[in-house]
Amino acid sequence: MRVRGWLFLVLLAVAVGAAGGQEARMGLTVEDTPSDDGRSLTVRWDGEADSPLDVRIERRMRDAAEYEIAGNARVADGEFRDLGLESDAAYSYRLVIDPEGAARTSAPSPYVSPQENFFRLFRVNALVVILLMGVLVVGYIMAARRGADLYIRRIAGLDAIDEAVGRATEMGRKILYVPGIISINEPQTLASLGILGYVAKLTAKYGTQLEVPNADPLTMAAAREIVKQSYLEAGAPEQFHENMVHYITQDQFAYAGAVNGIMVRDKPAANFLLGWFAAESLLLSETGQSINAIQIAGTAQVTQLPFFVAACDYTMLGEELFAASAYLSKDPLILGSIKGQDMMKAAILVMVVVGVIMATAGVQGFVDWFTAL
Amino acid sequence: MKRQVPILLAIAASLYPVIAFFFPARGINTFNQGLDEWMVIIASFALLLGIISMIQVNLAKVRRRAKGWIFSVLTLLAFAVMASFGIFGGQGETVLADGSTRLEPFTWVFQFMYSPLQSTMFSLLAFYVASASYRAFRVRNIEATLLLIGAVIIMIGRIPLGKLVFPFIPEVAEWIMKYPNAAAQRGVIIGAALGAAAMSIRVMVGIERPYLGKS
Amino acid sequence: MKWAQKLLLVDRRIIFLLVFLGALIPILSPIGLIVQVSPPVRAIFDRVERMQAGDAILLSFDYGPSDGPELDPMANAILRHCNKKGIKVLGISLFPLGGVDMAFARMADLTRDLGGQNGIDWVNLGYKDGGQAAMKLMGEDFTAVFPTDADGVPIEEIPLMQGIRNYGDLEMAISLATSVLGEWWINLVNAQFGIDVAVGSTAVSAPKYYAYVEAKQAIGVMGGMKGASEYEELVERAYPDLAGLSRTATVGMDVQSIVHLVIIFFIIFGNIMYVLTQRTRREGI
Amino acid sequence: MPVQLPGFGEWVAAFLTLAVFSFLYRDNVIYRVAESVFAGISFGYYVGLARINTLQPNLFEPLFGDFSNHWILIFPFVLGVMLYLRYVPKLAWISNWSLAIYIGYYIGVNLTQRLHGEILPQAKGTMLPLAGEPFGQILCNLVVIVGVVTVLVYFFFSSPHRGPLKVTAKLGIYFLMISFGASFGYTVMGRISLLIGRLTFVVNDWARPVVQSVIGS
Repeated sequence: MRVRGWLFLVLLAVAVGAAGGQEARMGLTVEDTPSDDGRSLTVRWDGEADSPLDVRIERRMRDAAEYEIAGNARVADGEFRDLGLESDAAYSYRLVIDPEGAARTSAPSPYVSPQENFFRLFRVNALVVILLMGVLVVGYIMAARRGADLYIRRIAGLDAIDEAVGRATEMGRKILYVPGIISINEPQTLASLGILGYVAKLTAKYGTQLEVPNADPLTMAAAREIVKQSYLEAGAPEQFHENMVHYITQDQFAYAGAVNGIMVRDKPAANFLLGWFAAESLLLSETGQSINAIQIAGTAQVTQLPFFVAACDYTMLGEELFAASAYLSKDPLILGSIKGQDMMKAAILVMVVVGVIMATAGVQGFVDWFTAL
Repeated sequence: MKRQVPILLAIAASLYPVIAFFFPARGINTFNQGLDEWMVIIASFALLLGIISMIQVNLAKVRRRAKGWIFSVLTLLAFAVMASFGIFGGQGETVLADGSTRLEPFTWVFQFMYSPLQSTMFSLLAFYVASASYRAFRVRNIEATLLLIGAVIIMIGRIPLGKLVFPFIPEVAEWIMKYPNAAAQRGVIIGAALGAAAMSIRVMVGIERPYLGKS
Repeated sequence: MKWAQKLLLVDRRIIFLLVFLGALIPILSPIGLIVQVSPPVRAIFDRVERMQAGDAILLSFDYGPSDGPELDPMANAILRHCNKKGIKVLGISLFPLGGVDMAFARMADLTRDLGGQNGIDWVNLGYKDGGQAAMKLMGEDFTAVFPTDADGVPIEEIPLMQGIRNYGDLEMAISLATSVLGEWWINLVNAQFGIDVAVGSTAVSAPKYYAYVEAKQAIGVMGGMKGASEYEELVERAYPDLAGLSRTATVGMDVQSIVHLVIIFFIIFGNIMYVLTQRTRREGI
Repeated sequence: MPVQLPGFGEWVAAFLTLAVFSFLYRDNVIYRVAESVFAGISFGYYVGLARINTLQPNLFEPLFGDFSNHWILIFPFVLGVMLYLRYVPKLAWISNWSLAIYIGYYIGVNLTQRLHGEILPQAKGTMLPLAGEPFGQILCNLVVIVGVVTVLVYFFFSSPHRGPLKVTAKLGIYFLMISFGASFGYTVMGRISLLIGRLTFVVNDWARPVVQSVIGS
């Protein structure tokens, strides 16, 4: 019985091979996908580039009764990556060309098991960049710790801060400080809080009123701590109240509505709009404009910069916000990291220039390395 | 304990996704996937963290009878009503016994109160954009003039009428968007990405500790 | 020229009034102007057009009601296009403020207009917190993020979800995005999982997405109501039988034309007055 | 055709819409009512949203419905609740633990996302050939390369902007200004769309039916 069964299969295979000719396998190969967690296989076939047909890829686990659909592709693709498999199991594949029409089925492939790999080789470019950045930033931080003198140029707009506080003091009006609308896991929020510390020291020194409305509870807690600390350092702790830094709501527009209300009711002499902003940027800055406040803005949200540039007196563009914060903080460690970041920028510039030369010379390999996936 | 533990936790939590990004081993990946699932849940709790602050701030105003305290009462009331719809009710529509549908109260308030408020606040920008462009786009200096030229070309190029008056202007507008604009945006994107990455590294080595309530 | 100086300081409320009228009049009586299609929108249309019946895409409703006027028409146009081609649509939302309601409303429109069926032609998996965490997790397993759809039906019981496990089983992801979510779809999902990503963005973000499209990180971008009207135009050209359905974005273009003209008028007016005042100042010195 | 008056919902929505618009003229009590209600509802919405969409299906149902398979979810549950201890002064330090994990995780994700998903491909997108293509395209490529390089030079903080650096940085600023102008112009459109949305609602869903029923057509 057993032998006869084998014979039958062999005969059938020969018959199918003869009938289907070369088409039977269609160049079907199945391999382990490199650099993965051992849960995918890559299926390849002879992809005739101009074929308009579809192909359905079917898989069968060893000992399973039936084929199941792994996915669909086009014959022209020549490749399909089947994800989400079990790594100990073995799979066999077959192709169904033009499943909606003639539905020609290929012979099945041998069984293959997905293998687990150690490292995602195709992400080596990211590793290089992360290591380079890490070495530069940490290196300069360590240099700063050893007392190296790190130069950062003065940012335009910083002088305006003192001027704005001075004007508010003369006019006897308050200063409104908006630290953006999101939480402290956003770098821009932290940069803004650094500048807030400086502003609060000035207002403490001159006895000017300061108000900091918040859209995020964590940012509020941090802002309150910083303002308190600044008043303490400026020797005017009696002027600090908790209510200077208060919370409104998480919703961006409800927040903007409320801050606009504060602006038109209290008419602050100066508005600081520094941090992460979305559409409320112009809602706030135009209202501030209408009450003739001096406005100092800054964000790395490139989509909001045009509005700040149009409606504010001074705008810190993108990275300038980070640099300004580091500059004012005078914290050598943070200055060091800004320096490291600057060096990384120089490295990228060099890479871009080399890349342009390579591309011009027709050496595509260098360029492609940047997004090998 | 109060300072060291959070610093260590933050360093570990920040390194893990980076390690999983490079090393596909199943043990690492499975835990990383678990971590992703956890974060979805923790983010939900974090989203609501402001409630207590909001209630505290408004209650304090009412208690002090501060100027405009009545508006704080209104805020608290609106919050209580909407939150209870959200906690005890559902979302979308319910089908009634007679086959007709009725909006859940939560969705009703969303549709007829929240959504118009949000949209209208947002639409004020149409007016502000007009008044800001009137003021800002002057031939004061080279920078302002470039700002003006960019804005006017795109504004004319993006409307159907523009093509009727200047047939080539949509192409010019598209060219500006595709080349000079994309180049400048790219410069800012790279710069901002570097800023964010440097900040991440500062947190990873523990010099920046936003989770301790100070920066 | 004192009068020029005075005119220069025109009350903002006069500008507000003219903008208001410029928007109101075309709404009361539409004009009907022609739409010109731009390449980044055509690229998205062509990508969808190349798909086959039975393919599936992910449509992420990453916006709330306030952005509805810009992004709703895109959702409608894409859903109709997919419906015509027999492409399945998985709707999700990662934007907290009403994204899930936007998805419900648009899919209800589809069912009303073209008879698309929930669970077969489309599914609304609902909203999830966590942003990047959710995006990463969907690269492994949808059910880990969305154990049920937005109505509470378990994923295993939804016919459309059969054979769809993660991004690998989808043709592309389209994010209709406000805020930073559209960028994450590009720099996280496309970068790490390789799935094609297209973004329908609000007009304000569109200039930024051009940088991503040019770097081939995204297939294309639809910017604001103009982008939506272009997609509407393309869909209608390809499928004339859809012509009877509403084209909100295209109607909106009339209003935009008028208001743009109002603003351009003010800019030109402001500059003339400005040059006049500058001249007097110089002569005065 | 009998004219149907707008429903209660439309009246409420129209009132709130006009209340916010009234701020354009000047601040007033009606605007303040809308502003306060808005602040309250927005937070209430978040509460419902988190409960219905995430906490219920991803936490409570698996945890309490099928505890033995999902007991691990106790951890995020506890970590989430721990965040709120910051409002208990004596225990606030514990909340920093979960905050540290929460912030740390997103910081880590951000690092790879920014460097791998943004810097690498954006740098690559700038490496354009300056030969072997039609002359027009080469000029366009040159514009992109010069634009990116000069903007990056503008953001260089380590040395003062003097000499050639000053000229390059100035060119960078010009690129930024054209781009900002273009973005602004592009945006005007979007902002008008929002206004169109609101006006269409007020006119078609509310005012038109009201006027028609008053006239009695």
